[in-house]
Amino acid sequence: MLPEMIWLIPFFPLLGSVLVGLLGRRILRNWVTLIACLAPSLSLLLSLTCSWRLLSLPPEARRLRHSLISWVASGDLSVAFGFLFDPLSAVMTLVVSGVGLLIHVYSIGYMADERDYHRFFSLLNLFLAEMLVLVLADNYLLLFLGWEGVGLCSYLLIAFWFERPAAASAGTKAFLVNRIGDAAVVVALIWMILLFGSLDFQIVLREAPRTLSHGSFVATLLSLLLFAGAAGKSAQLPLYVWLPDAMEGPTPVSALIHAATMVTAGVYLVARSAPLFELAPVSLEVVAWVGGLTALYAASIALVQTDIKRVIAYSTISQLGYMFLGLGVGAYAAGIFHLMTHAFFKALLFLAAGSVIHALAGEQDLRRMGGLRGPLKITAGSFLVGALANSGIAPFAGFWSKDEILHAVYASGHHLLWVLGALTAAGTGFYMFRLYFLAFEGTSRLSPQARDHIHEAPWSMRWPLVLLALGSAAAGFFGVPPGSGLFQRFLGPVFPMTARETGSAVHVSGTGLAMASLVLSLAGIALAFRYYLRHPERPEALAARFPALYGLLLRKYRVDELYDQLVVRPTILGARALSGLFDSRLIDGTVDGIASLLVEAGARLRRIQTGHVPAYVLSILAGVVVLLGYVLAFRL
Amino acid sequence: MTATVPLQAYLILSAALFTIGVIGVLIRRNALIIFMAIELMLNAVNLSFVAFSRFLDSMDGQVIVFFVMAVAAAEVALGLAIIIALYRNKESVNVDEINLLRG
Amino acid sequence: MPDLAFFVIMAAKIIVVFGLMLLSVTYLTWLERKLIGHMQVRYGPMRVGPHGLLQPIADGLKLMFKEDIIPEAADRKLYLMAPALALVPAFISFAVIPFGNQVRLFGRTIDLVITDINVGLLYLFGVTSLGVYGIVLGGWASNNKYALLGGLRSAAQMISYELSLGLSVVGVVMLSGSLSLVEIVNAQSTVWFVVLQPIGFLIFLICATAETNRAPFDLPEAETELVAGFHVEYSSMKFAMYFIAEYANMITVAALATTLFLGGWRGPVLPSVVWFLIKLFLFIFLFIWLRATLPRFRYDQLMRFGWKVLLPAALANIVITAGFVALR
Amino acid sequence: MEWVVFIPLAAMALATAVSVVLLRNPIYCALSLIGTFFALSGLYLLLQAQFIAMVQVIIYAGAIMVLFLFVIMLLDLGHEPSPWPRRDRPRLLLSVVLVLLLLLELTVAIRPGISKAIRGPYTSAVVDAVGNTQLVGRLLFTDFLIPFEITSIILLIAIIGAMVLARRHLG
Repeated sequence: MLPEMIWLIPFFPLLGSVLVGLLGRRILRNWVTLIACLAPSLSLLLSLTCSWRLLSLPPEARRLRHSLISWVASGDLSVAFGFLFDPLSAVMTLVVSGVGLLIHVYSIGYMADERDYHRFFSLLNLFLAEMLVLVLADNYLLLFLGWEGVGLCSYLLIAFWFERPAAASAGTKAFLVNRIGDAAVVVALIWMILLFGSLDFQIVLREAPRTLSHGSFVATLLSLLLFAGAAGKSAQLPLYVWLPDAMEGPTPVSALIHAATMVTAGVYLVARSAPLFELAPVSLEVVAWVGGLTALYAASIALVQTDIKRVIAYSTISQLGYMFLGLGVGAYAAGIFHLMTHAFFKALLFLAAGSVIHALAGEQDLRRMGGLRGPLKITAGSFLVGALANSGIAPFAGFWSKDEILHAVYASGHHLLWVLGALTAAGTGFYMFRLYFLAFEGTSRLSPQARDHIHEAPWSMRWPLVLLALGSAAAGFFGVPPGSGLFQRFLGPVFPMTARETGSAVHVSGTGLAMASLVLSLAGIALAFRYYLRHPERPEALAARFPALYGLLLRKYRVDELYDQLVVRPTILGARALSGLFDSRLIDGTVDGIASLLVEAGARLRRIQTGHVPAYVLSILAGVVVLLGYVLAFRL
Repeated sequence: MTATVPLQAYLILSAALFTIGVIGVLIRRNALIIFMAIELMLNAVNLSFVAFSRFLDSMDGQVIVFFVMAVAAAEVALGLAIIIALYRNKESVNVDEINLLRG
Repeated sequence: MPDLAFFVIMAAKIIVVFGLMLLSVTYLTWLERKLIGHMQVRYGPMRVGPHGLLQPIADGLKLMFKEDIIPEAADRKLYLMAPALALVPAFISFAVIPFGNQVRLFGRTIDLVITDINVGLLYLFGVTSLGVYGIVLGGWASNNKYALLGGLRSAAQMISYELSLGLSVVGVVMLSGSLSLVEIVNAQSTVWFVVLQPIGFLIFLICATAETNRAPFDLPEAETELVAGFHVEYSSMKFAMYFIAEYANMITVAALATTLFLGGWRGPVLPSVVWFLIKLFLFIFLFIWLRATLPRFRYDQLMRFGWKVLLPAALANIVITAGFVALR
Repeated sequence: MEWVVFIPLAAMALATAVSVVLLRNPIYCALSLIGTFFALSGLYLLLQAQFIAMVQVIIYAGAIMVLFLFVIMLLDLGHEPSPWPRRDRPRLLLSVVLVLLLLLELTVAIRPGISKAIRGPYTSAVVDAVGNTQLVGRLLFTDFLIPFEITSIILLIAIIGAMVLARRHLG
């Protein structure tokens, strides 16, 4: 009975989206709220039930599958609307629907004054539906449907305030940059059809080791194509540029889509395709290095940003880098574990930041905050929990998952990558607490109107904060003891056992490594404490001393400008050239020529058109007589 | 019961009726009568259809005649409406006087 | 090859039915006058014969000897043809209605129907739809504006109500699976279609009243506005022919209603023909009753009722019936 | 035996058809056309197409021609048309020539090649057993379902179109 109901998990939000979207203008706002929040509640309830059923099965048999209807049937290829509920999907589904529900509730308060309230909730529900399709699909095509769906929703929600040019262009940017990765995924899917004749996870992942030899070129290219898509969706180097701009969207959107769920879709895709990546050591190496470099790179930009949401956005990119780092060294369960804990604390950080912005009537600049702990106690407290979790301070959630990744990196022999990760950890501690101190501690630098406006958030925004704070504090214990915790045992059967993973834990002591990264994080925090609470004048002095470096970081390594010069401008110039010469001269000229020819011919031929019906009849008859005569004389 | 009247008899009758209809369309100038002559032509064709249907042991001809009748009904409804509209404007249904569509 | 006896029997049936119909038409006028008289608390014809029983014969004689007037400006040929055009369909339509069960006479089985053709119902609709020509041409040929208006009204009315009439019996055809009236009667051996098709029956009854130009749908001959409608110029026997046609149509329609909805000649104990006549009389009584009771429709009401009430109702009836037939 | 029925009907059809073309009064033309339709209906009966025969009467005689009469009476078109103007005589001549050619071609086209044609499954025995109406109906709702539905749409469009066209434009 239960497997047949899996499709309902994404269906409820879809229904909610359609109802809210179509009826939103006609029904009361309370009804919109009720429908929009009921949908994720039902999904969460249903996914909890399914997970419960999963736990009652023996570990090897933990798969619920159900094909709803056939979708594509073309020749030998057949793709169904098929859903798969295994431990990996379970984790993803629970995170998506759980965090999703909290953020829906949060949005009630946050979007209360919004004119297009129903549009927002309709899109949010639609996003949830697409995301759930993505994680519940049992084949690559359906996954890709969800993949594109969340991309669309992301675009629509970033550009939610489309009257603002910045929001509109940020949405477009996200859409276009994602397109690059998506194109790679499409190529990968077509190749899969050619190679395996199917897109079903089970078939593809079972056939891949048989068809492709270990380390073969095809396996490497195929997995790299998939990773290109993942890098686009999950904002990794070099396709990360859209995510900071995506902060133009409403803050709940940033929390849900651009921190907790959608951006982790790439991680999910790689984890889901783990058997394929296992065939390609080179690809895994690429994944690990891209992840590691992104982690450090984004963390370094986050050090100097002044927009509260942007700091968190770069932090997200950095943490996603950790996840890929974990996946790249074969620690899939650790990567997913970090995905889950990150969903909690990053959603929490965004929501808390949103609460600040809400309280200050839209103020986002850290330089005009400070001392907010007094008026915003709950926000400050929950933000502190999130910051500690993000910085990887024991015993908060981030510590356990990040430590496990770093441990796996070291154990797999990538010592240089470990150094990158550890440096990132220090940087993370610094920028998180720089943020915390600048916003909540110290002296108030508020503008007068923000000072007048300041108030703690309504209950609908406070409760999600508190619940997420609890999650951020405690979620890590699912992974204790490291390597063999509840979480790892639950996820274990999904992933292929790798030689590195099994052999490594034996001869490296985890405790020493954990201590090392913990100390680095604490050092970062201490530095932040020193610079931003004790000696607030120091950072500026430092910036003045190294203007080049500071400028580079503040301008985000000038990558946007670089892309603009390298890609955008040549494209626009080329298009302009084509439109000017080729289109307007050649094509338009041809078309105009044909048109004027017709006009000329029409002017001459119109004299035949007498408007006299009997004459027409006579000519028709003449035609009939001639044609019939021809047929009779020559064809019979 | 074998048909003692051969198919050719029906076809010749059909051809004759059709030709009469064509003559009507050509020599009459009252739009209504032209219209009637067109109906006559349609009926002539129907007769061939039914005759073929009978002699080829197939039902398709009769089905098509049914469609022809349905479409003819639609055509008459529209045609008469047009003629009425025309009469309102021109006070005449003489096709020689109607040439609004002259190029 | 049909033998001689076939022709004899056929001729006998036609003569008997035709004769009976003429007779009933004659006495229907008497019946109507008497019934309406009594409904209006008066006696009706009483002078000619006991209870006026010979009145129809007197009327007939009078009509026969009246002066036959043809208006100067009338289209003579059509003026003469029109009453016949009205009369013929009224009589030939009875040919397919089964008026009794099979009987054995002179060692032969005889069907009490003039002819049972497999498209009987279509035949009936075809023939009744021709009745309108007599009226419309009569109205036009008289070259009289009242007559013309009556004729045009009649044409519009009959075309409008014919649609609903035809659609109302589709349910019956679906249930019986045949267009043959004999088959339709046979299909009602267990339950009459009036039970299964109450909406269809109601629509049929209303449309039948309208098709026969009887009150409250007698607009083509509305005395108060059109003097007498399409037959205002007619006199003598030609007038009588219109009159006969109207009553013959009434009988046909009543017989059709009996056949389609009340199980035709079916009934216990009494002979089948008697049952048929009883049911027939029931409907005729109903028609007369309606005339005595209901006021006339206005023209726009008539059209609106036909197109906006009856037609959708008939369509809905078809849909519902089709649903039941499909589910059965 | 069949000739006895065929010849009068064919003669009637031809005679009435000729009157449609030649009679001057539109009312008489319409009545002649009704006569043609009846003759054709009789021929359809002779061809064992009872359903079509009856539908012919109902649709053409019962509905279409009533509409024609209605319009003729409404527009009062009972008067004589003017004779052909002299300048149109060449057209008339051309018409006659073309029509004669057409008739010639049509008669040439009729050849005794029917025995070679593919025959369908509906022999008169089958038609008698199942019933003409049932067979037509079955085909309408199976092989010809889409044309059937399209026909109904055409009729709907015609109804709407006729109403729009014939409505008197007020103001």
